[in-house]
Amino acid sequence: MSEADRTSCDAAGVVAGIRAVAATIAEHKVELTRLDRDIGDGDHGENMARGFTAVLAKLDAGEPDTPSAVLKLVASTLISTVGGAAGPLYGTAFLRASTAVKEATTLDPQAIVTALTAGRDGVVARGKAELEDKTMVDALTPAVNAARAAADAGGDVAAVLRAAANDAAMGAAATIPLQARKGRASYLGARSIGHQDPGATSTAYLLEALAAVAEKAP
Amino acid sequence: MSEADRTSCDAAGVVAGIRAVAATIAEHKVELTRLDRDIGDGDHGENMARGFTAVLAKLDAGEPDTPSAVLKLVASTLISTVGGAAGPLYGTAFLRASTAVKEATTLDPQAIVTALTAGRDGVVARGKAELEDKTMVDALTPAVNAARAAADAGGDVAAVLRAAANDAAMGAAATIPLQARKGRASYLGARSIGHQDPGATSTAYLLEALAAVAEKAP
Amino acid sequence: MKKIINDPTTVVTEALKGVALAHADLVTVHHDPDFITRADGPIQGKVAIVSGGGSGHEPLAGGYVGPGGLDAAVPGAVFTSPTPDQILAATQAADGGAGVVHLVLNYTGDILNFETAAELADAEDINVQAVVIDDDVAVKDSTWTAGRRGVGGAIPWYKITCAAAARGDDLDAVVAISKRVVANVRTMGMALTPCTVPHSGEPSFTLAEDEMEIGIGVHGEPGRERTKLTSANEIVATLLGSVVEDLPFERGDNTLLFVNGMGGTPSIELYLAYNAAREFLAERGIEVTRSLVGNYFTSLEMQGMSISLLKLDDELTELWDAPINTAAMRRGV
Amino acid sequence: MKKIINDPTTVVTEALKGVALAHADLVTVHHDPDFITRADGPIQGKVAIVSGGGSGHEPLAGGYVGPGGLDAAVPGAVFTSPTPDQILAATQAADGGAGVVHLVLNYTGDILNFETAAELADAEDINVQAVVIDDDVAVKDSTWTAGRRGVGGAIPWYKITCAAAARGDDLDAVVAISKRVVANVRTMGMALTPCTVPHSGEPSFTLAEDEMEIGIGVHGEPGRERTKLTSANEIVATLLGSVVEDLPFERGDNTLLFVNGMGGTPSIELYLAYNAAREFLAERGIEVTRSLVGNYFTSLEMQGMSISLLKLDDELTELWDAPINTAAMRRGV
Ligand SMILES: Nc1ncnc2c1ncn2[C@@H]1O[C@H](COP(=O)(O)OP(=O)(O)O)[C@@H](O)[C@H]1O
Ligand SMILES: Nc1ncnc2c1ncn2[C@@H]1O[C@H](COP(=O)(O)OP(=O)(O)O)[C@@H](O)[C@H]1O
Ligand SMILES: [Mg+2]
Ligand SMILES: [Mg+2]
Ligand SMILES: [Mg+2]
Ligand SMILES: [Mg+2]
Repeated sequence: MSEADRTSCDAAGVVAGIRAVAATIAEHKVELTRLDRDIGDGDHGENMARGFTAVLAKLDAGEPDTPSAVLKLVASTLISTVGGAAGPLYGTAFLRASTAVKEATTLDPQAIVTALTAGRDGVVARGKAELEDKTMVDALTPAVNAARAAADAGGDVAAVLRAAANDAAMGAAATIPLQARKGRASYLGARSIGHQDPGATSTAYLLEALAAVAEKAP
Repeated sequence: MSEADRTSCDAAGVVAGIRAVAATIAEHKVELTRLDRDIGDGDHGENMARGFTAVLAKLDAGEPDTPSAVLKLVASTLISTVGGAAGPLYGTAFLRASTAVKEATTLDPQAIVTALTAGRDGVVARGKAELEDKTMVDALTPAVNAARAAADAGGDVAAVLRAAANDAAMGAAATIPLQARKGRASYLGARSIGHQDPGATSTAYLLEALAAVAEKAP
Repeated sequence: MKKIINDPTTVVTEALKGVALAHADLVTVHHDPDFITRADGPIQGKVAIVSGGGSGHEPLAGGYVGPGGLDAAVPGAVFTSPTPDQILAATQAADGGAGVVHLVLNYTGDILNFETAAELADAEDINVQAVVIDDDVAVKDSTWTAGRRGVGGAIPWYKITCAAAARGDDLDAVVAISKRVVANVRTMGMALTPCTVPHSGEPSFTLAEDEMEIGIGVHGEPGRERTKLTSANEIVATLLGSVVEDLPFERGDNTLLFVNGMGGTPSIELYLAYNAAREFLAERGIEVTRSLVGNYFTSLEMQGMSISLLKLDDELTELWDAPINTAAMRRGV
Repeated sequence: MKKIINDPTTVVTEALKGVALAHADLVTVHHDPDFITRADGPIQGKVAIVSGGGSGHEPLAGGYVGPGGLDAAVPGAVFTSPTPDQILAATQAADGGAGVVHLVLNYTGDILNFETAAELADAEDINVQAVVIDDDVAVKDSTWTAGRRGVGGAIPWYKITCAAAARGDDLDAVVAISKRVVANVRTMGMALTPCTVPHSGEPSFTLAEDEMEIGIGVHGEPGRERTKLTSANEIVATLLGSVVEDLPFERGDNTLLFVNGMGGTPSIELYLAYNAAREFLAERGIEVTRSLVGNYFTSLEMQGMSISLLKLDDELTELWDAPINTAAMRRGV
């Protein structure tokens, strides 16, 4: 099997997911940059697109053969090409996810929850953001919780990722009324209110792409 | 007599004329600067206004008692405060005019023609501009010619200055279709065509102010 | 977007090539990963100083590489902190065996990327210590923000930290001096116009013809408040008022006054503002014993300025006066 | 008009006060009439070098006053040449008994005012010789114009002329060197945006978002032609193409390449353009042996650049390399 399916996902499936993520990020590059211009420095879309373009190039040069190795490739590529706050944070997330599923040749729903949780924990460990600080954590934490609930309820891979994606999107939208307390947007104080956090938004797009790929799998 | 009259003009009359010039220049400062912005560097109005403001201050501190001394005061003040091309050119004009009427206690129509001619010759000597080079010479030379004709025809002071002012104004307007060959506007080549020369315009305003004062004299 | 560029994605690379060609006597530019080192480095036995950050702040940081200045600088993409592999490579290239100081400006991205690089350098047995500057009084320093930004104060901080290393101080001593500068410098900035990041193509914010932004950062982030454009004297009073009050600076203090242009401000305005700043400080009895005026830490073509004040003691003054030979700052050599 | 100023009529005076306070070690600023002299001058027995022009071109000319640089600079109102009494006072203050060279940029106003000042100085028994620079290839040099303008080439011209005086050349020798620079330097400029003279309050011209002005002068005068904004490589080819063809510069020539910012251009763009210029010259076999990149002769906040090329021989190179200690240029001291 070379695609994610409903009960588990192998290395090729993870690659397909990452390719979809790259496409989504490219598609939303301008929007992410615009969001970052409102409350940051206007580079988030460009940073993420640069990173995932590099990831695609690496994958084209040779696809690793375990899910963990794919995630590690993504991690190291993002760390060395994205820069800014998002580079080390997403890099750490993928690195921790990779480590968390090190032995698995395919990822079942529980493994996906494990990977997501480890990724979120990595972001929190590096960035020290709490919920409602108006960061990507506000998309990641609802996503992790929803994924766990879906997996515990017996959901398949697609169901788990769908739950994660939906709640990430809600989490991203819910950053709008918040005042930023971490990252560049925090400099704005109350003026950060009324804008959606770019990092939370890219997290939501990323999970949406993974969910969509999983749903399309046979 | 403390004002210009119809047959001659004493020191006080020259002072009255210069004060009127200062007022006119101040009034047209923005317009002169705008003309200079089109084909120069946008400072002619400011330069002239700075100079004549300084002249007023000098006159307030004490009015010289011969026409020549008044003209010399104007010359040295313009030279030391205007800068740019206009400063030395107008300065030289007033200096040569002053020298040309050195002995006179009042200026009759022929003396006025002598002063105007000397002033124009001074500008040409310093700036080397020929007619139709699109400079103040294009206002000065018609003014000198008209003044001479008026004086030769027996015109009084007011008539001489009126003739000079009218032809200076026509000369200034006639610079519009010309291509500049001297001064900053010459850098523009053919793009200087279609704009009125700022220096010719200030010359026309200057003579208009003198004529108006002479006409109002009893 | 009006810029003298060929392609928004290659601006930094092409500019780095220009730097390499224009300053071959002072610096060596490395590519993939990108970093800049002293042409005569590494200096064995000297503590090496490495800094960096997003591009677009030129001459920061490559313009300060050279004898008496930085040993290496790491340019990120425009307004984006550099990546750990760049920082690691620069750290390795600069290391002269006496340890390396990372001078990090306080932005989440810079902190995270330099942290990762330091861990990696540690694994290579390079002794790295980081010092972080956060001199921007426009930002509230509290647990509820990412902390104050590192802004204009970075220039005297670079100069003095590097001079300590150049005179032979060991790693701990250099770090101590560096932290003393951080403790004694404060800055606040303002902008008349925004700037446009090349790949974005849109201004970072918009300001009406009669508006200015007070408390601006150096990345085109909007500032603390938007107000009507006022006179130079009032702007200076707003910026310096916050700066003086914060440390606080007091009557009789000796200081370095630094009026920094944001890239698009003509120096006639900077000197005019400097004059206003001197009057402001003179009224308060604060002595200005050293000065710097110019575009030293910029935000692309942004028009505006920041004012920094550094409390000087004899040692900091001596280190400020010490020789430096770099593209952007040169004296005594 | 967005500027950090108090009053359009006092901009130059206030900025001069700032210069005096910021650079008291290098220069003395005199008022009424306004001029700037070396703090350690006049230097007895040395040929004195005096230059000046309108303000708004900072660091020209006051930023080049100091040891190895000018003995005096005379700032006019913004974009307006100084008056003869200013120039005379500066000439008298700079004179060290070995004669004075007036370095005059070719503009009608500057020529006329410096001419008058030289006559007045002559009457005071000061031996003054004027050298005029007219390096701007954008202007047709013919009897039908005021001649070419003096633009960016003035910077290497200042440096080299002043170095000749500093090494002890007599008046004739200094003048000869100075004229050799004029004969060997050519420049052309362009602008992306206009600038606004403070007292005028209006931009000197307007350019659409996709337009640039080629052959611009340094006073906000419109240029030779208005074209669509193109790439840095194409802009450089247009400017340098005209420059190289004019002298002409030839394969094997050693040159100084100077990329000058108009005041509002960030240095990342200047270095990018410098890189493009190096490629352009390399293709033609023209060697670049010395370089200068930065905002050295500006037009207020105008965005744009000029490119100058100076053909170097050994002596000019040595004089370029000689020490100078001024606010805007410093090396070897
Ligand atoms: N301390 C943090 N913890 C978690 N996420 C953060 C933190 N700081 C910033 N972020 C996220 O990073 C995003 C900005 O990323 P990006 O624009 O690429 O980097 P930079 O802010 O350095 O320009 C923010 O929208 C936010 O979601
Ligand atoms: N060589 C010249 N001879 C006569 N008049 C000249 C000459 N050059 C310039 N002018 C006049 O000077 C005017 C410009 O004056 P002004 O703007 O004050 O000086 P600048 O050109 O130095 O900025 C021009 O409009 C023109 O009439
Ligand atoms: Mg950002
Ligand atoms: Mg003018
Ligand atoms: Mg960034
Ligand atoms: Mg002028």
